[in-house]
Amino acid sequence: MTVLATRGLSRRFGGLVAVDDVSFDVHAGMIKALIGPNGAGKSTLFNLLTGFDRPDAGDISFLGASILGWAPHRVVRAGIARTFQNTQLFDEMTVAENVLVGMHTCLRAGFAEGSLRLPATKASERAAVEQACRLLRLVGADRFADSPGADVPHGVRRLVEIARALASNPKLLLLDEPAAGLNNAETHALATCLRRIQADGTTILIVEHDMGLVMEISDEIIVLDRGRKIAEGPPLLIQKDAAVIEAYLGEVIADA
Amino acid sequence: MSRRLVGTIAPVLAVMVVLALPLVTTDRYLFKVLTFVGLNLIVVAGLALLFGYAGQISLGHAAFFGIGAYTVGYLTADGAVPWLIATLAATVLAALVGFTLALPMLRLKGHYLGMATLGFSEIMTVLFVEARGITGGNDGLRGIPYPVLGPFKIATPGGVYLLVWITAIIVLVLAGNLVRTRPGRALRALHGAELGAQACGIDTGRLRVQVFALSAGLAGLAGALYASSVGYVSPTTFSLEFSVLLVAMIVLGGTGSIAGPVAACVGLTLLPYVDALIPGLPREAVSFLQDWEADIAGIVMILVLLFAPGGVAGLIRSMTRAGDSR
Amino acid sequence: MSSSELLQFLISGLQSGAIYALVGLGFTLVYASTGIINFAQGEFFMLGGVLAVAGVRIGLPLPLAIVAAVVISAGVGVAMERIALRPRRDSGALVLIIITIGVSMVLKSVARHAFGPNEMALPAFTPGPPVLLLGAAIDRQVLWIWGLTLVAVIGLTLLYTRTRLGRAMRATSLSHDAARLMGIDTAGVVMISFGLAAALGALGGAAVAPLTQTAFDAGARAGLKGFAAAILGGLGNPIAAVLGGLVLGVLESLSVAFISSTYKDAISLVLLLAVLFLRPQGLLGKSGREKV
Amino acid sequence: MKTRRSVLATVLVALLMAAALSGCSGKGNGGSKAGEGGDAPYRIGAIVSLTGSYAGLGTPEQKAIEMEMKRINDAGGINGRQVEVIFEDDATDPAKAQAAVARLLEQENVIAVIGATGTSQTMALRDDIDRAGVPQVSMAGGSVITAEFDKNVFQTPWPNRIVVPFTLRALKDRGLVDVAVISDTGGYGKDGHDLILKGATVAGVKIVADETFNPGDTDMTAQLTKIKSASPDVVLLWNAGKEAAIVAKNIKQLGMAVPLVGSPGNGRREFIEGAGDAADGFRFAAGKILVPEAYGEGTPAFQVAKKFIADYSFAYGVAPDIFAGHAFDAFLVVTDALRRIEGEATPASLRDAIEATDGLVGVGGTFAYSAEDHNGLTEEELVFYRIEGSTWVLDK
Repeated sequence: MTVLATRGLSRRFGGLVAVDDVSFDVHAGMIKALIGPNGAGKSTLFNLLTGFDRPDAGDISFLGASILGWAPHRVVRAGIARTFQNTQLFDEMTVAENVLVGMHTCLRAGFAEGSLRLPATKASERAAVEQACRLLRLVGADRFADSPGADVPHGVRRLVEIARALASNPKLLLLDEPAAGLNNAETHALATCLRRIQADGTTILIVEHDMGLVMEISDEIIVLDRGRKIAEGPPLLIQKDAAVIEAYLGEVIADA
Repeated sequence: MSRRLVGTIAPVLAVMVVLALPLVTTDRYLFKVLTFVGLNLIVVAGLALLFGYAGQISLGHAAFFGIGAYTVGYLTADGAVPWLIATLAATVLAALVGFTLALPMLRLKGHYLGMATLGFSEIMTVLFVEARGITGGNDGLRGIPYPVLGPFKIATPGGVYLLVWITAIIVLVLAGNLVRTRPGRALRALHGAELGAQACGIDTGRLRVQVFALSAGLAGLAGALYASSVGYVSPTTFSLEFSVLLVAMIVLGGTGSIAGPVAACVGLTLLPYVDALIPGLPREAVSFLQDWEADIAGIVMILVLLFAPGGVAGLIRSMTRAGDSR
Repeated sequence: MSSSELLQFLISGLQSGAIYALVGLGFTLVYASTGIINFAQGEFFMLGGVLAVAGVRIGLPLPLAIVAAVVISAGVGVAMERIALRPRRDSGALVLIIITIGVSMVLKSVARHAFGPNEMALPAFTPGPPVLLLGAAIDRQVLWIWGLTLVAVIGLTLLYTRTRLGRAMRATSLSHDAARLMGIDTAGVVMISFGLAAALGALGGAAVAPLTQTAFDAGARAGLKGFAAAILGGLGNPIAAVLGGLVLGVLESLSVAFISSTYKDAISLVLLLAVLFLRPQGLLGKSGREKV
Repeated sequence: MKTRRSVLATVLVALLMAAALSGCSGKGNGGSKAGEGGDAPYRIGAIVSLTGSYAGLGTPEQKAIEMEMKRINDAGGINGRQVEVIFEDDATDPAKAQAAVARLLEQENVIAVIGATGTSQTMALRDDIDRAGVPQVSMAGGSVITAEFDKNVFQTPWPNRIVVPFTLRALKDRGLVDVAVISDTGGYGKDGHDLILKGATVAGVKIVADETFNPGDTDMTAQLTKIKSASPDVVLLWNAGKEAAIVAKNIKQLGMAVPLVGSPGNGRREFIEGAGDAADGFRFAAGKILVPEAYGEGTPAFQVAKKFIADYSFAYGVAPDIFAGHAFDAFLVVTDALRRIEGEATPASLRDAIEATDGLVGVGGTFAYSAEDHNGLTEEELVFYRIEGSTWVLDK
């Protein structure tokens, strides 16, 4: 089953074409990676998919229905959650509260119920706190549950964002460079965690620079270069693709 | 004694002190001054949500206060409309105006939002003066009747004091509940990182409008109670200075807190009356305090923020943190 | 309406507008280097006026009294930054803004203690009959105000584009951290901006006093209009502040001419709100994230 | 942590309130004792605007009252008792004025209230004044104060409803029939403006232009350009603030040859200083205090005014303005009534005594209150002034 499909997606900023006629599908239950050199348009594509930006052309459909032009909060409600390359944690709230905010779409209480604190509200709040703790354990950030967001180390911020994104119970999870700033052991733990999320039935689309991690976990890879899709396929094929090697892998090797 | 126990007992105790005051004294002056405190508390509760939690500045809440006051003044004159209905109407009207204003203001941030709310407030001041058929113009509305609840006429400063404070306490309890549940978290998220909030499925635009309308409604409610308790409404009360003072209460109290602004509100509202509230001050000291009131208020504001940039709430937070580590 | 009348309305608008612009410039200067709105800016306008009058009263020649008023006000501005703001410069814009409100209350009140509650008059810089232009009359003092506004804009633009200090100020406005890394003394830049803003406000106050008289409470309204001017133009750019001020002044004057003098403030504010709703960053402002 | 925070805050609130409580009840008791003693001083409350926008009016008012209080007490007081005036600053805010009157009545047990400086502040006191039955003598000029009659409320300035018809008739007498009105949107200006429009036909003048400005405006050339195009015989200005000088200067700037006439609120030295030579020829109606000779030399009124001006100038180094005069009169009205009371002075007997005031010569005129008229002045007390050579002369 196709969870997410884009057709001819384009986005221009002035003269620069950031995303150029990109079409791809994400199938249910897979981990799909989106890679490409810096400035390839990966984050722009993420913004288009989640409603933070509007494409100039093309269509996005989620579970068969178009979500083109939807506001971000509607996209989340539909079942797509994301993290950011520059983490967007709520610094003045504790880590646990951050995850609770992620549950916004799953909880009901509005201004009236919240201020009256009816028994039903209290009960659902208690359940929500338990769920938040579970999610934090899942990503391995539970020991920071009571720290303010501002005090959390950089790598952990990404994990907390993952937990927060999971809190909305998404069918599709979009992760923007989750491994940046993690050491080897942490990256390994992240990989395990992502597999567990996948096993729970959540589809994942991931932007990542850590090729080791990408090759280890992804079922399929899309390669973007200067806004265009230059390759798509399973990791082994991508590794051998001449265009990819020229555009991207060479650069990585040069860097290393 | 456990902290939890203290946490329950202290507010209950404070509420009891507030409610028992009319049994201890009959001083009308004291009641009037404390009524002002209670009225400001109602506005501050809304502003703490809007500004302290959601980070949306408003330099125009005096205008909503005024809308509430004039609505009650106009409706209850000659007993045309029952007090309770008039008060509710005033609250709803202020909230509606806030709602309507918030829709186009959604796009504004920071100083620009400050200017827009300030501009709205100045426009309302012109209307308060010019719409003489409703507001009485510069002469104001006089003889606004005391609150009447069914068969009870609340016609003493003590009674009005109780009414206002009970309202304030209810509002504060509700606000305190709110910030600990889903909508309150959403407000704090909005302030913390707007992109993050949107990514959590929060409709930030709608939330902004909601909290603005809510805080405008609370300001309207306070204004309505002001009109009934003071009995006289005139345009000079709803000034920019009042709006600025309210914002100052939030910052001095500390953003992201209800308790802090409450303490700052009590302090700042009582400051001009301090000469009358301290027993046995010599006449010279009283006139000195009156003369230098603005200087003292300004210096207090500067000093508090110089030594406690997080306001009262920040101060208490750091005190408890120090206590915890010991 | 005859063309000379229309011209007179325009001149009238540009006259008030230039006053708003002078105060607005101070707002924008401080905003550019700190990202905060200095609510005490209006009080420097007041200080310039009352100090100049005080100088004349103790027998100083008018030019000297004005220079003294400007220098003292700049000193007050610098002192305000050093004493009340610098210790808290890392605390976020909000705290700083409320501190400036506190400073404004103190300055206004101290001025009342020092100079009394009554309005004070300052002699015109160059007395004489008004200058006639195509049938419209312009007070000589207004020419001074226009001249000062022009000099201030040109001076600030040159400062920003041609001098090291100006480049340092612009770098500071973009990012304090980056500026510090580039070896810029950001604390010094902020202090100089406050001094400059205070001096500019005071100069405006002294230039306006012969027209309107001045008093301890002249700052609040001037501050309000100047703030509106800076916002209308778009914060952070001297030309924008001047444009905002002039537009605001002309709007007011034209509402008197064509609609109603009673509602002129309301009309200009409604238009200001409309502009903000359409262009949330002001007429010349660049869209982008704000520091609050 | 959160509970701890709210605990501390609530305790803080409770403490502040407890302090307030002990403060007030303590003071309240002290006050009531002082009010009852046989030789204790008469306690009179005065609510003036010492800060805020009316600070320029309230300050001379306080000075005039303090000066007179000292004079009376030095001379042995009234009926052998000293007079004590308790001042409250209302900061030009009606709500503060109301709190202030509650304090004066509750804690200080005053037998009369002088004040307030402004009309809004005066009106805000009414409910408390009525409930306590304490007489109030206002120094504000708003017509509403005595037009909306209250048996406890008196007024010393000439309200607009007396001055406006007088001024309009003076215009008509001088052949200035086409009148352009310019007024501010404050209470005083608006009150005058309405009365001018209402009274024009009766007085036989025609309103050809009607413009306003806001207190604090810095330029009125736009309004005056409109007025100029209506070619009036006279511009009638109604306000009390510093903007008057701007209007005068703007008229001169625009080269308008039309005469400018103002209100009693313009009878201030600051206007002459501010307008400079543009003030020359400015005319306005006011009481005779500005040129006491108007009373006729040797008359009692002349002597009262002369003495007040001399005393005030001696005490404070500047000549009194009309606001100081209104305050002098308010204090005089109260102290004069106190002298006339036989037996124990109570608020009620004092009120009756004030209402019985008849032929009391103050600096603003000769006061004669009655059960219907609590303003007590007539047009007889007004004269028309012209500014000439930086001073006031009578305009016959």
